[in-house]
Amino acid sequence: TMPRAARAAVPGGVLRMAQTVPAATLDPMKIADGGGITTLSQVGEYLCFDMPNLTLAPQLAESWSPNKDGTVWTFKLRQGVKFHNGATMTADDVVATINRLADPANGSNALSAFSGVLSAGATRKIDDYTVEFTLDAPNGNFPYYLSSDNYNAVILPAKEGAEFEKNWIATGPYKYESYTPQVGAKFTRFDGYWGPKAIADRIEISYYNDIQPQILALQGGEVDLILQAPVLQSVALLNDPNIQILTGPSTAHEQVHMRVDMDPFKDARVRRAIALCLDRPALVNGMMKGKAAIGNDSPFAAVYPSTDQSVPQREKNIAEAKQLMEAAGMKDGFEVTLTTEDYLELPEYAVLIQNAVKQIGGKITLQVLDQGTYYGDAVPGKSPWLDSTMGITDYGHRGVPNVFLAAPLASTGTWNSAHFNNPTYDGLVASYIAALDLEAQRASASQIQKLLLEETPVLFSYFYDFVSATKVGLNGVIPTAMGQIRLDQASF
Amino acid sequence: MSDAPLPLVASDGGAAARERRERLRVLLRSPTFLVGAAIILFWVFCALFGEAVVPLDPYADDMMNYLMPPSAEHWFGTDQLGRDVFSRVIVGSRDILTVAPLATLISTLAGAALGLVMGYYRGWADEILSRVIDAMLALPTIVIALLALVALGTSTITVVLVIGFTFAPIIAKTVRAAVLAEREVEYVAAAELRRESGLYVMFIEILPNVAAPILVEATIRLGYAIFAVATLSFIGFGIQPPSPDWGLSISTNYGLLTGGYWWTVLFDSLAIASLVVAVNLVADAMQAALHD
Amino acid sequence: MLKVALRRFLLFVLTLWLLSIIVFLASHVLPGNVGRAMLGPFADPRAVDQLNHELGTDRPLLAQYADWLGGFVQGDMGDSFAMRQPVAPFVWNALGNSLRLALLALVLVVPLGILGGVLAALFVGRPLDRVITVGGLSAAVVPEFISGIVLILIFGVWLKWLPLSAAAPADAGLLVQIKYLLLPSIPLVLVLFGYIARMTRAGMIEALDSDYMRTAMLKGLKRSTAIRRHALRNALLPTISVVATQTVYLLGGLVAIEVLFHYRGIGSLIYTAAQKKDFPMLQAAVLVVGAVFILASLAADLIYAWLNPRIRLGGGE
Amino acid sequence: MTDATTPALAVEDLSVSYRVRGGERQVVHGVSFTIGRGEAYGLVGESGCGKSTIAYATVGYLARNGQISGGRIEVAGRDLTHLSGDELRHLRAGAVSMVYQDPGRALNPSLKIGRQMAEVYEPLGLGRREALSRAAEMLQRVRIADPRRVLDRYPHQLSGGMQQRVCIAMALAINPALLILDEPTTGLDATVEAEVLDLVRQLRAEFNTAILCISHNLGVIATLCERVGVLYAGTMVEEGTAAELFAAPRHPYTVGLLRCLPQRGRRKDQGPLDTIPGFLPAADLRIDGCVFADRCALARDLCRTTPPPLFDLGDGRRSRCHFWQEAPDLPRTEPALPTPAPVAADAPPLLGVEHLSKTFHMKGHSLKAVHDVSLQLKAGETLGLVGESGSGKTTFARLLLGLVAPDQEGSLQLDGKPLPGLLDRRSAAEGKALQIVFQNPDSALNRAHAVRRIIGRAIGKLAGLFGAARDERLLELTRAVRLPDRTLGTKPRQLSGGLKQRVAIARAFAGEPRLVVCDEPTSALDVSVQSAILNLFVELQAKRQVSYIFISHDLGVVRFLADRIAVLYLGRLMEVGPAEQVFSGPQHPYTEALLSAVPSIDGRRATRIRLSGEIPSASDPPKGCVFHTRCARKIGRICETEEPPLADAGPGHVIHCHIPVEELARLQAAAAQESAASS
Ligand SMILES: Nc1ncnc2c1ncn2[C@@H]1O[C@H](COP(=O)(O)OP(=O)(O)OP(=O)(O)O)[C@@H](O)[C@H]1O
Ligand SMILES: Nc1ncnc2c1ncn2[C@@H]1O[C@H](COP(=O)(O)OP(=O)(O)OP(=O)(O)O)[C@@H](O)[C@H]1O
Ligand SMILES: [Mg+2]
Ligand SMILES: [Mg+2]
Repeated sequence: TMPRAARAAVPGGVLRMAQTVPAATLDPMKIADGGGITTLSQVGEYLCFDMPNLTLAPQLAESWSPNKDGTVWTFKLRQGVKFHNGATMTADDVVATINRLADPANGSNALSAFSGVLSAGATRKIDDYTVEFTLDAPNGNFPYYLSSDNYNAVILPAKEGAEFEKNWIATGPYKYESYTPQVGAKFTRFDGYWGPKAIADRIEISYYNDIQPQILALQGGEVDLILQAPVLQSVALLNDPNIQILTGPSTAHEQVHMRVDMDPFKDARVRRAIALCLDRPALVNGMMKGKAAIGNDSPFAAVYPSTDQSVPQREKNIAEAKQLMEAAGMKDGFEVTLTTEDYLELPEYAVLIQNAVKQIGGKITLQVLDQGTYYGDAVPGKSPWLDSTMGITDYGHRGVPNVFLAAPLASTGTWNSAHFNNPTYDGLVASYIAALDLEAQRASASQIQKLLLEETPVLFSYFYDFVSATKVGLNGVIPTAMGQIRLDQASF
Repeated sequence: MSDAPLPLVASDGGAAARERRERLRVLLRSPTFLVGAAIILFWVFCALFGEAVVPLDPYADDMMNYLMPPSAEHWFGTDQLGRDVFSRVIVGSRDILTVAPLATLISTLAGAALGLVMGYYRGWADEILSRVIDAMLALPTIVIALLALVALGTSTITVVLVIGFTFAPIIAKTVRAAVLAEREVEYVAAAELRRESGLYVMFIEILPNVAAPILVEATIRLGYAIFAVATLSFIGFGIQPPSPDWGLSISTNYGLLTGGYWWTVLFDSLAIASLVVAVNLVADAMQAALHD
Repeated sequence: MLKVALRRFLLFVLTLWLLSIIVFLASHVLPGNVGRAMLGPFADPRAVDQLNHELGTDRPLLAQYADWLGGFVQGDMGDSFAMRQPVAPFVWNALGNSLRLALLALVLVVPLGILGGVLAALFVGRPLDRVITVGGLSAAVVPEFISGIVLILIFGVWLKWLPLSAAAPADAGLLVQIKYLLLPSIPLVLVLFGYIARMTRAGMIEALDSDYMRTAMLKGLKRSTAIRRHALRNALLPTISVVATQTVYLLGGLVAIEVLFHYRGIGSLIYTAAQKKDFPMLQAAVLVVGAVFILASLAADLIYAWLNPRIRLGGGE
Repeated sequence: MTDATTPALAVEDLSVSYRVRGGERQVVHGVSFTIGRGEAYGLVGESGCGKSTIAYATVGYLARNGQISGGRIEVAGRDLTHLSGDELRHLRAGAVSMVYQDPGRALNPSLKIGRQMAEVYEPLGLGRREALSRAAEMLQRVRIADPRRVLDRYPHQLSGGMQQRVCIAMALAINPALLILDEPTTGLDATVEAEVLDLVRQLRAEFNTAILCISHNLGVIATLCERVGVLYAGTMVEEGTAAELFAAPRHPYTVGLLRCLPQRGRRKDQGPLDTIPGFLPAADLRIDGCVFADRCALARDLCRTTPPPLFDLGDGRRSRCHFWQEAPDLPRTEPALPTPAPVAADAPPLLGVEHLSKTFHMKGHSLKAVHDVSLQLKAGETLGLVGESGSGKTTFARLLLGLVAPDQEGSLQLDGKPLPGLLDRRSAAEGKALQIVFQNPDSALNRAHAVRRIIGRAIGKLAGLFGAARDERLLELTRAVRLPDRTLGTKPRQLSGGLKQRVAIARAFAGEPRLVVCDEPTSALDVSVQSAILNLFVELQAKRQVSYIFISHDLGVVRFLADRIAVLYLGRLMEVGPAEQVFSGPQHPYTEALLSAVPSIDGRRATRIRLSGEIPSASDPPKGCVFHTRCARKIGRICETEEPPLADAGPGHVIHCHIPVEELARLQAAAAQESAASS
């Protein structure tokens, strides 16, 4: 692609983006899907912004710091930030926004992120531009919880925030022009923006039911970019000379859980044997067309700064796998049903696992459910996701591995489909989360990584990139793996 | 009265038996029937024995050779996981040829029974059922199927049941009309004069006489069942991955068309088209032979 | 005639009511957790309960039905679960779009189908007849998304003559709109052509073989005159009902085509509502489709009766 | 136009064939005949012998798969087989026209009569108003009282008789040289038929049009035509003037056909009717000799090897028989059979019917199909039931059988004991005592079942016999109805109409019924088959002492079979009495009209008692005497206001009429004298 400075950006013009229809309303407190996040990210901003390289950039906060044990965090706010209605943003707005999100009575979508971290009323104004957060437990990565990573945490005016959908008042480089549910949204440049003014006059988002029509629209020239192009569905774009592909690292991945409390996976050797069957480079280069990074059966993706890169990578080794099986008394193989959802490449991935496990005599029956059925009521006993012996679940990007470490793997984790119950692990995770500096984090990470390699309750064989596609010549687009997209500095 | 031996049959010897054979011969000689039957037989064969005869394992992946264009090794090219499209198209007939005929069977059995009862007994039950059926027929099949599948969840069994019970009213309506006409025919009155039970009259007296239209209707429904299953699979409510089913393959791959990977979609499309057309050609020929 | 119309109208209301029960029951057979479906698996249970209560899905079924029907009768179709706003504008907008597409398809296919059917009947048994009937049958039974894909490939991707999506820009004029709708309407034309041609052909053959046609010919009329005056009129009567019954397919049965061409018709509305389990939206859209169908067949019946003196004027003296 | 000496129609050596499933099926074989100007020519023959085919060939309108494979047809001197499309149109527009069966379908249902009639004048270049006024004139000439009103009607708003008049008016409007009538009265009631035939006779005189009349009904031909050709299997077997041909036939087929008819007051106790054994040969069967040889009692070797030529017998008579001289002495085929013993006058009644009514309730109105009918039937007796179509005959039969529920007030008795109205409530014995033989054996027999099963099941259910006993009974029964054993394994459709009706009769007799209702059991059959079935009924009655209720619109048949006759009109009983008395009179005026409407073969007929007007609707019957709207002997207001009383006209003979019986007898005797004098 062209270097950014090759051509001076010409102000003006319209950028047209395709996105999947928002699944629900655009109340920042409630949104939970790509369509909503993307739309919202045109007008809304966070205290800090999780950049594509997973480092936090200041946005509405200029700086932040923890107390000694990481239980209290203090954020210094940016001055001179104007809301779209002309009011100036102050600590009152931040406090109101965050408290609203943390209050269970509001049924906010951020509840699950804040639970055990930040309670309602724990946010306090120190002065007009300083806010203090008192945590439920020590947390070294707390700023990520207030960053774009926690996409609900858009800072809204204290007063009008509760009825955001009326006129969409926030602080972003674009302001609301119109929104037609299911059809699209339009935004115009906000001239009172605190940072560099946006280049394009307007942004137009068109909603599509599916990714395929988005691809057609991009290729047909009806839109300028697609924010999120799952690799398997957008192969058609990869070799189109009129299209440029933006690839960003992400920690999104597919978890293959194996229930440690059920046959045939009670024996960790069986779980390891299965892990040894996978040809991870082939998965990444073949199925994922190179748009992924190899995983090492723990949530610690290589992009996380805290990951211990020295832990040896697990590689395909059928001989060893067979030995393990024999040692576990399962020389003749096993039979199991692999349940998953019909989403992205999961069915294909399931087929590949099915084929791979054949090498050690594993006979896998596939059961692909629609998403709703797969997750069921999301409580044990009413959810194939949490009940199946073996399953694959898609996990979206997280800027820090905390959620990945706790919810699906900790013994108290609410998404623990593997039913993994290991006190050592729980302890390691607690110390990781509490660790305030990278060194300490990495030390815990290393131990976790090794423990998980040994136990292997869940396969993490790759972390897939965040892929966006634009017309050739469109520069300055900043997509995040979380689903936000900054277009203010984008232009042809 | 003459005791001279009476010739057995109406005008020419063995006329009716000959006529039936004639009908069959007409059917067997009708090019539409032959073409249709040949295609159906081909696909049935593929569904039954496809896995044994295909050149390559339709499920085996070859991740580094994905999306290869047709070649000597892969006649129809390979798909995203490097699987052989030709083998997959051949084997892909299995699910649709299980689901659609099963659904048709259910709808025919249920529809015929319902239609017989409604047409024979008439009365208020028929009146109410007719209204309900009319109400259901006010909706397109796909919409009813969607409605039901959303409620019940998508799986092969629910698809069979939903399509089966969606088509049942249509068949019931056809059968009812036939039975209404048939029950006025005097052999029914003769049976009633013998005090035959309702079941006997419906199933032994009337059913054989409406069997031909039921058969034709069932064949037509089979065509629609294939149509419906393919469409449902295409929109994600039919046969579920990882089946090599045609509609499903098209659904996963049609986005690749603009990338020039036409072979991942074209052959499946042709397969569906050939199968529905074949079934309908057969139905058409049967109908023509009946009304000849 | 008036009495007939009134009777039919009462029947229409009854059928609609039955339809509402079917639709409502279908969306409530399984006690799914609507809030969970809306918010997704990773949402906090507290948020889910909160939403369920807001939506009223925790109330008894009968109360929900009564509420829903009561609202419907007063023109309130309810609020979408997903959008949290009234569904009516979505439904009417989608219906309008579908009507536009249906209208174009009908405008194209009705004359073509009738012409095809008449030609086939006039040349019955000859090659032209075989081509029209077998070709029409084949076109009619191939799922429309298949022909749609092929058309996209040819006209949209390779030749680049027609846009790939059916949604014209908001400010487009009539011609531009037609240009956008052309590609999606062709599969529908293909599907309907067979039906209409077939009905017309059957009616025409019957009319051509009829005694009154013979009477006309034996009066010494020209064949073309006799066909025009005697055969055509009676032959086309059944075609009216075919066209009417096909509206149900055109309005609502086009899920696949609308998905394929990214068209916001009622079919794709139903599809997305189904995907998201947005029951109020689903119910309203389905009910409207049913109502339109029943209305169309009502209209067809009345037109039929009006064109057919035997029904219009009732029995003998 | 050619001069008046050229014949209106000359058919020479005409052969016609149809393409059927790739093969050619010749159905007309070298037929020749000529019709002079103004002459009426009749073609008779049983169904399928090619009558209509010849008619359509004559107007150049064969079915799409038909073609003239030989010979020529000249209409008014022009060879039809060599005409171009336009010339053919001109011919149709000016020289030849046609009227056929089922006028309801001959008219376009969606155009007004006026429009359709005006079209006739279109090829002549007349304007619309002119054409309409000519049409009105034409309607007047076919005796339509209010032509303007009729012109403004749609066909379905007219009765069958009216429709046929419109068709005739349309056909005659161009004053054609030749008018073809193909079964012009088939399907119409006898009374309407008589009217139409009268009309055609009068119009022929007025228009001087030549007529080709086609019918299977010998009476119709005899009434209308001067010369007659007899067709058999697509071949002309005999030709001659109507009077001579019917009086002294010269071909065994014609002889047999005439003997089959129960004519001239023939009754069952005078011995069986003659029959023609065997069946019409298949159209595509190649026959070396005479087409009739297989069924001919005179046939010898010559007949089977050499086709006979059409012998000219002089006086315009021709016969295609090698032994035409012997034809009048054709041996009788029927041996004498036992005839039923006359029913004793004091025999106890088998069935009693008291005030039986049936009202059908339909949307918006109700219809009394049977109204207050009372009568009695003795064991072994045959009651003939006659009346026009829609008079309630079938409904009455179904009431007796319990297939439809009677209205509350009436009652039935079997052997003096009350008989429940509905089949479900009857005991097993009562149920099997009453059985029926339907009109159409095609629909009466389940086409999916084999004959053995059809009869066997009836034996099982009605006689309660199973296993060997049933098989024995089955054989006994099939022999009794003269059904060849080998038919048992076949399905009904493989059997001819006559055999099918025998199966139906066997089924009806499976449980030794006391009373068999026969609802027009022979009207779907050809004459030659009908006689054998009638003989069978007589034989069975003689052997089994069964009673019949015999419904028929053919008075000859009824007279042959019935001991007593009941006449129905609009569901009301007009007259019941011993058969001979009902036929000889005094009669109810309606009976009188029915009898006089029957066309007879000898061409003589009583002065017609014309029934004016249409049959009133059964859902809105006239007040008083329901027949008063059409009665030729109506005496005044009393007929319109009061229901007529029961008048006793002899032992067991009652008439519902305001006219006293003696007065009726006097009037009718006078009328008979008058007609004898006029003929
Ligand atoms: N279009 C046709 N195609 C084939 N066979 C035909 C066709 N029309 C008539 N036939 C056959 O030709 C023979 C003569 O038929 P036609 O209608 O002339 O007889 P018909 O004497 O008028 O009989 P009916 O008294 O039943 O009207 C019959 O065997 C009939 O089955
Ligand atoms: N099931 C019915 N419902 C309503 N009306 C009926 C029904 N059956 C018969 N009718 C009417 O009752 C009257 C008598 O009919 P029925 O069939 O008994 O006459 P029919 O004398 O047997 O006539 P045909 O000589 O035509 O057989 C007719 O007007 C007929 O339309
Ligand atoms: Mg005929
Ligand atoms: Mg009758």
